Amino acid sequence: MSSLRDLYQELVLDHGQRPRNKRPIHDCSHEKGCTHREGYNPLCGDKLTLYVKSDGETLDDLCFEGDGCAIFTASSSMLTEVLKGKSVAEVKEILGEFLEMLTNGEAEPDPEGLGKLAVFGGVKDFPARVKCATLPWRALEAILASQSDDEGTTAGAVDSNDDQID
Amino acid sequence: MSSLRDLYQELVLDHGQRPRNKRPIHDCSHEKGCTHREGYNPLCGDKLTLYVKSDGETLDDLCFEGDGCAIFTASSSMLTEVLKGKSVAEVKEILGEFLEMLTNGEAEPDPEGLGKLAVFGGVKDFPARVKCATLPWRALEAILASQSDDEGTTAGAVDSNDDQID
Amino acid sequence: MDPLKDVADCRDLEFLRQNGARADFPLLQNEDLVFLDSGASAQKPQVVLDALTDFYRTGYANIHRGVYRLSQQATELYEGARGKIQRFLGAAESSEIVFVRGATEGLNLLAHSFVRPRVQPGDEILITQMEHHSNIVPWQMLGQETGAVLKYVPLTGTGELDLAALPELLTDRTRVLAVTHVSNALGTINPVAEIIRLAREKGVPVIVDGAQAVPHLAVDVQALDCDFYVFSGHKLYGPTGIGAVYGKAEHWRAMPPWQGGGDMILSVTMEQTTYAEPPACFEAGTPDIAGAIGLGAAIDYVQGLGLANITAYEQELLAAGTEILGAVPGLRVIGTAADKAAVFSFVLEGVHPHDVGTFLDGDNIAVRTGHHCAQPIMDYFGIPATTRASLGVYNTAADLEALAESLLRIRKFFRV
Amino acid sequence: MDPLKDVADCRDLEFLRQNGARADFPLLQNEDLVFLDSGASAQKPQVVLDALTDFYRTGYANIHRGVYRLSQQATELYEGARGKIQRFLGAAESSEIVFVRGATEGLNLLAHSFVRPRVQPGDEILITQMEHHSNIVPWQMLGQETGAVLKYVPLTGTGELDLAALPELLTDRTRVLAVTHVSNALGTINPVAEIIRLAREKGVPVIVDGAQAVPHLAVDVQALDCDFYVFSGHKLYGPTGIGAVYGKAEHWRAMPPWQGGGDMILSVTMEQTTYAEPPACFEAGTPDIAGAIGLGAAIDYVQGLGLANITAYEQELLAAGTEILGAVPGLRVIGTAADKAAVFSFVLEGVHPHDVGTFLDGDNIAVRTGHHCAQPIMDYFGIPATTRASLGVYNTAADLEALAESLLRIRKFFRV
Ligand SMILES: Cc1ncc(COP(=O)(O)O)c(C=O)c1O
Ligand SMILES: Cc1ncc(COP(=O)(O)O)c(C=O)c1O
Ligand code: FES
Ligand code: FES
Repeated sequence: MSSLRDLYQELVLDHGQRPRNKRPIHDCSHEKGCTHREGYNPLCGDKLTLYVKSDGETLDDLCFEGDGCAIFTASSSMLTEVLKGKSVAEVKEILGEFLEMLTNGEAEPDPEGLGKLAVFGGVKDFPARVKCATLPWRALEAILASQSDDEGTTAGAVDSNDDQID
Repeated sequence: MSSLRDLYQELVLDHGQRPRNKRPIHDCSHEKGCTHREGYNPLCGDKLTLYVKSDGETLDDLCFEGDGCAIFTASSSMLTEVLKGKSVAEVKEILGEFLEMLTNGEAEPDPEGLGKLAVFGGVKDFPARVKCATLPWRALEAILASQSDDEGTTAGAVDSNDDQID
Repeated sequence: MDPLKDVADCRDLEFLRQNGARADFPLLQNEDLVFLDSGASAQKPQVVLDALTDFYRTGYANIHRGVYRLSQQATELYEGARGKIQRFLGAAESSEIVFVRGATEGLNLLAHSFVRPRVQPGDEILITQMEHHSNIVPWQMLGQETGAVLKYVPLTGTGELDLAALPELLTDRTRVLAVTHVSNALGTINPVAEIIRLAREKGVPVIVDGAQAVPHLAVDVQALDCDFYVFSGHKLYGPTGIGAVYGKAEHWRAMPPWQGGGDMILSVTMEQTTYAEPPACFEAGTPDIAGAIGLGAAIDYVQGLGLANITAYEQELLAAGTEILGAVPGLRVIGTAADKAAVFSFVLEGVHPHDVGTFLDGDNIAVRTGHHCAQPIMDYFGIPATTRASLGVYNTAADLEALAESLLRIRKFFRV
Repeated sequence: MDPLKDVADCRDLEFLRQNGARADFPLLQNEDLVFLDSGASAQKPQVVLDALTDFYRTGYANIHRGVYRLSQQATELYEGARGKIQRFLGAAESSEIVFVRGATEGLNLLAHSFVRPRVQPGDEILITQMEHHSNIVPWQMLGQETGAVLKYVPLTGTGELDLAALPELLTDRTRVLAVTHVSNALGTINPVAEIIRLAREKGVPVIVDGAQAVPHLAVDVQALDCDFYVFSGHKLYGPTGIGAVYGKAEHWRAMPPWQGGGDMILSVTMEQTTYAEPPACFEAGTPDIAGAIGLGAAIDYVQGLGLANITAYEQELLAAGTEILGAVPGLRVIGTAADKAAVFSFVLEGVHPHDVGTFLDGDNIAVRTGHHCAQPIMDYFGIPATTRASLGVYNTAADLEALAESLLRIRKFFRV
């Protein structure tokens, strides 16, 4: 077992305790270029709502609401911070790498591409906590998918049920 | 385990192979002083019909129909033979003793009272076969009960489900 | 040879006070492990494992219809286990005991075979806000199917049932009351005798979910006068896959079967089926024969310790733990009923229960974190989850001290 | 040390031809016992017992919701067993496998969750006259509840299905066909691939009861293209209390759950429940965790022998036994299909099957006597019962010779 320090690195503790961009966007609607999506972790009952403002090219603003564990909070916070201002293409790449790092049992994480998000690499060794880290990313994935479908704001929630390392 | 010879005593083999009184009473009805009852052994699917003619005091005629194992056939055959001509009171006593011998784990059989029916004493050591021996007796029990209720011919069947030595 | 066999024979409260019954449990010979998750499932004593392997090694056969001795002996062992459960629960007859996979299957069986035929649209099924999902979801499903309405006895701030609300909730449309004997999430021991008396006055039958009670308290179903009582073997130091439902004979006799198959029939033709008598007609197919025998051994085991001793010992642990955990700053126990089992459900200010759980695991302390399959309780207390330490006969005050020390380190680690 | 560990490692057909796999089975170290009742339930190899006790001794915890390692490891073992079943049956995904108590519960689950929502009064459920009661009674019950009509594919004199009758029986009202892969009472191996093809043409989904098939033949559910496949662990050298249902993912996803409880939900409020994804939503409550792990070990065991070797060896026993029993005067084998498993169901002229069974037991030969939970077959052949010798990997031709000799003595004893 990896040590708890690998799981709760300084950055995680910091963002877990003082999350950035933890606020709602009240008038989030398709017309205003805003999409939001709920995420739910059935293992613990924690919920989040992720808000993304985008012109279809760049993610101009990201923020979230919801209370959960330190890993969930840190992951949500760092997601919003790191991705703000990035292009949709860049975001998709980071998203893919992040999920790969946490859910592919074999893959060697490639911390270079992920920058400071690589602090979540240690979560893989704590299978019960993988969903905590992936939850906001699954919500983001759903938002991006709905935008390529050009559906705009979508109802429904995602759960990160699939994020299991066997 | 008792030997098979205790179970299949000469008399049992004989009655099993050449059953006495194996015939139906075709016009069996209350008016004619005749009662019949079916018995069913769910363990094997064997069925019997027992017919009793009685004036309420004495059992004037007993016979049976149905195919089953040697023990079932011998028990049915000997029942009809031994009880014919006996008073209802005598029959009830024998019935009680017979069932006691086979179903009461503790009781020491009292072969005296049962006469040649005591050959079935060995069945007790073969729990899976107890129902074979008791089946016609349970049918008789039901007939006697229905007669004391003065209900006459009754429908329905008995099964000797309760005859289990634990 | 085997260190486990050296256990003292004198099994009384003093015996438990020495070191719990830890020596009886092979898995707990790992001395580093502090196991505080018996509410989810208990560890197994060697005698239960022996019962399983002895059966498979020397007495195994399918039951009921075998004419050969091995099968008859297996049948006797299986039916003997039913008899043990009968005596354990104080039931009148062994045929009042039906084997099921566990409490969940038992409650589903009752929903289907006992309650479903009794409810009409608008009828009421009464449960409580303290139930495990297994005693909620079957009733919600039945309600959806039949139009019956699900009502809840509310909670109080201490995690007890608000019994003042009960009389009004027992209406002339109430068809059944299903209530847990002991809450898995809070430890609350409900006054089921009293509840049953109130329900009885209104003619409402009562199903008691005893999953969390039988490992900790002596139960007498005839004294309680409940209609049904369900429990799981795996929480009672028995194997997984087996549990039992007690029901009054008159109910079983009047109930339609649920699952169909072998061993529950008297005869089958292509046109129709005649069912066997209870309990057989409620046990379709080959049952978990070894599981039943293992559960019988588990019952022998707890009776060897003595339910009264177990209760007394665990109450001492509850008192000790309340003090020990009381010394941890920022710790709030959820569920502070006057009458409760040795369960500590708590939140630690500033640290999410799952972070607590992961950290405790790092210290080899096994607790459960989450909603404990009792989300309505969490909703009531306005929290998503708790950390729960639930105790069994093998625990000691030292386990609770280890827990408290680890919690203090957690506060440091997370800087609260 | 342990004589059982000395077994040769080279496990091929030659290995089986030496002395069967008897050495692997603790109970069969009793050399006097001739065990010929594997159709009712198979004996257990040491490796299965080890899997159970190892789990309880070193890895036991409840699964799914635990944040601590013991619980996660238990979850991995449990889900690992699911994966073994997936590969054993050739399923596409492990989530297509649902754990149940056994074939009976599996068929009841399908009756409730798959078929019930599809049938209207007058619709038809097609089974065969060769089914075990577990594949008859659930459909009779469903028919009574819904007004659906139960139809039967008839038998032929050799105990095969009359396939000529099948096309007409598959009408546009047929909602499902449920058929056994191998008959427990006769040994007949049904041409299920062919049957499924015919049903598929009419758009009728097919449920295969594989309880008597998986111990004897390699099964590939994707090659068969069946919709569901059910089996019991205890007949496959695994523990009691566990079995599995394979179903196509698209079916599971569209089916409502059956039993409600813990672990099958995403969230529960007092008002409503959101269910988890398959397979979780079909596994309410704590499952038989140890049983699943034991079943996984049993699958490893038979795969270690090799299904092809098992089939080949048992077919040799079938041929040998047909000859050996053919020499017993007055013996008539019931069920003489061209393609059959190593099962001998027979009647002995002049001696009732139960007298045969009791006598054989006196010679320490364990057979089953009766209707084998398949009364419609008995009705077809106009007999109340048969004596059945059903074989497993541990049997040898010597067992069949012992049987034949005892049968000759029976004829003398009963003077026929
Ligand atoms: C109070 C209560 N009821 C029912 C259950 C369900 O038991 P099982 O999962 O063994 O079916 C549990 C198990 O956690 C419980 O605590
Ligand atoms: C063909 C067949 N189907 C179903 C079953 C039922 O299996 P179980 O009793 O394990 O549920 C059996 C068991 O005898 C069988 O032989
Ligand atoms: S524990 Fe709920 S998201 Fe981490
Ligand atoms: S075997 Fe059927 S009555 Fe004896």
